[in-house]
Amino acid sequence: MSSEDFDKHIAVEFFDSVKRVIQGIPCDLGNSRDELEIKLDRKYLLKIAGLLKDDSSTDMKYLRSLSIVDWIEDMEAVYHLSSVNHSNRIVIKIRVPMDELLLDSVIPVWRGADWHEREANDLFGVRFRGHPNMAPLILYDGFEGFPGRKSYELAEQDTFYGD
Amino acid sequence: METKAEVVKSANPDMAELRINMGPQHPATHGVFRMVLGLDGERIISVEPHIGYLHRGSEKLSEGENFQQITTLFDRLDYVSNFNNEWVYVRVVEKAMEIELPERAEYIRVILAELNRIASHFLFYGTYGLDTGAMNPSMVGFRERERIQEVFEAVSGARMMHNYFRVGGVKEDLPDGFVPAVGNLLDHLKRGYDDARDTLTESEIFIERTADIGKLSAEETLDYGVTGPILRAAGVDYDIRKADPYSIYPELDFQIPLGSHGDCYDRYMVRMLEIEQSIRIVEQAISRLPDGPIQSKVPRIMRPPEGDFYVHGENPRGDLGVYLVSKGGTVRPYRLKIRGPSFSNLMALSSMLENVYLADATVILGSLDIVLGEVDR
Amino acid sequence: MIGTFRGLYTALKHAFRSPVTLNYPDEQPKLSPRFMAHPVLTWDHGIEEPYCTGCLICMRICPTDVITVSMKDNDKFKLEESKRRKIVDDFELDVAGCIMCGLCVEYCNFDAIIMSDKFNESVTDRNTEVHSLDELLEEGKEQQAKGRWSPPAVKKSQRRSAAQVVTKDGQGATTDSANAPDNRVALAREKAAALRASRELDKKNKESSEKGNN
Amino acid sequence: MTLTSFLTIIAIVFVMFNTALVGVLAVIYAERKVLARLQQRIGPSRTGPWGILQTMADAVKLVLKEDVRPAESDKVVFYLAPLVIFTPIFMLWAVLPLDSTKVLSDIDLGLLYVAAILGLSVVGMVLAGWSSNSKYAMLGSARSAAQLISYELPLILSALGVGLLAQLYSDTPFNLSEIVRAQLSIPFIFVMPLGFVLFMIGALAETARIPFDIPHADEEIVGGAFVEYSGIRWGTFQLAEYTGLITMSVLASILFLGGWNGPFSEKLTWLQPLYLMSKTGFIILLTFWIRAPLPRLRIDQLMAFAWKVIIPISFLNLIIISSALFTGKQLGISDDVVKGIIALLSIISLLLVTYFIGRRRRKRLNNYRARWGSN
Repeated sequence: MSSEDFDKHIAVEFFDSVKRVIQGIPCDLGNSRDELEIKLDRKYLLKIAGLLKDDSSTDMKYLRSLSIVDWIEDMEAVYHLSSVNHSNRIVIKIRVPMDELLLDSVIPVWRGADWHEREANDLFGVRFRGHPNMAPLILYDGFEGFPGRKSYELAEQDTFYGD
Repeated sequence: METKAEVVKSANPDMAELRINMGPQHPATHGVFRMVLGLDGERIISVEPHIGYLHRGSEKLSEGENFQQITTLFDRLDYVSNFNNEWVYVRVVEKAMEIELPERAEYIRVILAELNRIASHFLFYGTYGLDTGAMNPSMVGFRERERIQEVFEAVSGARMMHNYFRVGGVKEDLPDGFVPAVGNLLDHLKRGYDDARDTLTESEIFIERTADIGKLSAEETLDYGVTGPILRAAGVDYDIRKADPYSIYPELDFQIPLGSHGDCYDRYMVRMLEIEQSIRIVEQAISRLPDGPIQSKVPRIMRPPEGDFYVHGENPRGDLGVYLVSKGGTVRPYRLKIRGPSFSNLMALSSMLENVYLADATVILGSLDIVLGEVDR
Repeated sequence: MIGTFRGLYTALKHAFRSPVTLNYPDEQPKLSPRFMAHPVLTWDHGIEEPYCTGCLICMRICPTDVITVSMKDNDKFKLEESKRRKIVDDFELDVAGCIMCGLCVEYCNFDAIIMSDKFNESVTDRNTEVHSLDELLEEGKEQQAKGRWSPPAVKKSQRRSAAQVVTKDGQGATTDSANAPDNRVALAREKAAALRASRELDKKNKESSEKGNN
Repeated sequence: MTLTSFLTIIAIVFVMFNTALVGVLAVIYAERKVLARLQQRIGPSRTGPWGILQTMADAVKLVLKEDVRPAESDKVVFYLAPLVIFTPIFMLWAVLPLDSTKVLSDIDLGLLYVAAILGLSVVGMVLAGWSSNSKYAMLGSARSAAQLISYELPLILSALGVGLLAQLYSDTPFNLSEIVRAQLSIPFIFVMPLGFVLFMIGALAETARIPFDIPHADEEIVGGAFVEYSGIRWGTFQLAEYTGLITMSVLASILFLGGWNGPFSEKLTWLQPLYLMSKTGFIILLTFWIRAPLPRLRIDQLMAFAWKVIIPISFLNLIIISSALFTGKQLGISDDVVKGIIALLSIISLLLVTYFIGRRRRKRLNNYRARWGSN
């Protein structure tokens, strides 16, 4: 992505500072609507998180939310970050293969990821390496199955409308 | 470093920690929230929050409903500020389908959302008074909230579950006589705010109970992802209406109250000052309410294009975000993630409750002003 | 101690104001014209038949699926008394499940269903909350008599387009009931038929039990 | 002790118990109505005209309710606890003079009797909490023990102050009737307002009313010592609590507001009980008024407030009175001047204390006012 595509949504200097901060990590930068999108392999997650948070120009101190999207053949973990001082926003998207749903826990970088990861584990079955206390958060103990996944049938909620 | 629990345990190994269950049936947990507190005498050593009692699977439900029906789901998330929830959902669909709103619809949304913020802060004021033991604030808070809900009922037909915002505008136009009604409602609110301020804000016992309690530094607050009045009480100037302005907020002039100590009293004060600011916003919006259509042309069966969209707004409790993933051409969203502010605000609770009195646990939990509908979704 | 005294003084000030609370059963609350309790069906007094033609739109749009409708041919249409080709045969609304969101009223094209203001309906056992067709029509007549609704001069579909403004893409509002895939309609008819069959069954064994014990 | 005098005593106690019951019903009803009024509400209005029979209805409901006892709770102590709380408070009634003639036992050491009996109800609270085998109840009983004990001191010390002052008028200063007669010229509240404030704080804490409400702080430990009680057994706790409130108010009006004195009270003796009742009513209304807007203190703040502020000041109060009396007697100053000096010193110290208590509030509010204008 060249930098002039960003002029209408994301400040160009912000885009340059992000490129400078993460130049070592193989990833592709995209532009989802008005946020800078970074797609990368899960091996570099912790590294890139640490870099983005500590660097003063990007200053991604606030992890807004961690969402898991179930694309049937694989899962996608979407980290929405934003900085409070410059009010810039970054989205990190990571594809996780269905057979090995494992990610590094980002708690060392953002304390606030604790419950997001536990909820993701409850609803989607994505495990996080290094998470201190992976007890079920939202579902009661002994609940089988992962309700968040597409494979989990919504009990007879079929409305008569649409496709 | 050793937590307090280990220190106490190592001091007297055979002593069993007094574990009491605060919740899910408890007058001070603001909903179905359970804390297993390990006590040493009156001091709390260990905290184990349990949530999930109000988990209705809204995100999964929304995958089974089409775009018109999901507004009713969002009313029930943060059931104390319904308009703000509907607003964030409706904005995400408008962003997906690139729909422009008529001017009047924007003004109606700002007026109703800010009135809802006042009502939500008055509810906080009432319950927080009860948490510290005073009975009068609950009546003052609920009396003002009732007056606002009367206006909501006149506009949308329901006091809380309005289902009034639509993608591209609002369901119906305002009833006639709405502007004078809001005018004298604002006078009532000003007098009610004075009553509220005189009862609690300056009372010595209240200050004694809340000052320097549950302190959280700015970095720690941000690290937990805590937003809204709690973050602003810690001195961080982050309000989405100013940081990432949406709708017609840039045209309105209002201030963002900030605290300095980041303790319970500052959180209380920030919310009270926000009531004042919201009254100012509604006054300006009412005076500039334009005429014109209230709904832009939207197909009755909405099929947003492919892609993923994230929109967030300043809910009275913090940064409410909705992440919509749509496969294009389908009537139902492929994935709808709801980022509730109370979910992250509650995470900071266990670190605040270390080595604190049992009575303070109620005060600190009250100062977070959580709503369990938004925590468990 | 000035703060405490100010608190006490405000409490005293409240004592000289008239109470804001309502002595509920004796003083009824003042409801706004748009108040939404559970929906009811409207009655066309001119031709003595319900407005509802059983077109199943409300059944489809209802988020909690509490409405069950079925359609039948309108014999008055054959006698040229009314323009409605189809009329509602059976309408069931489970008030316990209804979340009173008002979507059915908004999406109905024939002004056949309106939101009533009967909020104080409490029942002793669970399954009496299902209102059948005649109950809903009865409540609808009540609402009309109370003046909460009167047949509008302009039909609803024309009213909606007037309120809207054309945006960039200029898509027109198309009522989609026509091109819904036909299995939907078949499904609805089966469900209604099953419902009617089960009710006949109840009636039969109720009569047999009465014959049994008297 | 002839049989007849014994029977009359039984009859009098029976009458007093019934007046206590009716009094409690009236006070509970009055509290709900007054609190409603202070909050722009209507209050009970369903049972009887203006809801008068509401408390009677509650009592009947409580009697009909099932009396549940927790599993491993100590049966005897569990059933005994409410009585242990109620009897000492009711025993105080023996000594309270209704008017110049009618008092059950006109003993000379009335004040000492009051001081002694007051401490017993603490035992009942601890028994109730410990025996009901529930963590909340145990916490509640520990709290109430701590609070009641530490707030008895200011209560008794301020009562002692009254005893000292009554020396000027009679040789048996601890006799409650003598104390009332001593206030014929001027009620002691004007002589020592500090003493009255201390006594009221002690009384509020004794009867566990807001802002000293922690024995059964609803938000924190859900009902405190009697959380496991139900039915009429729980009713007896309420009875004990509200009788305590009435007793404390009567005591306060006797010690400080001049019992049955009032204009024409010597000539028309039937006026005397009315004066006493109106003064008690005024003090009860005062406690309702205090209850509405004030939050409650935390347990450690309460203890700090008692031991660091209230008890030293009650000693100060005693010092003022005794030193003024002693110098007055030495220099032969007339009684009224001595009383004037005491009043003056007492008011000064009262103002000093209130200023000293409000300093944290000023610090916090000033930095808010500085940043956000007058708020």
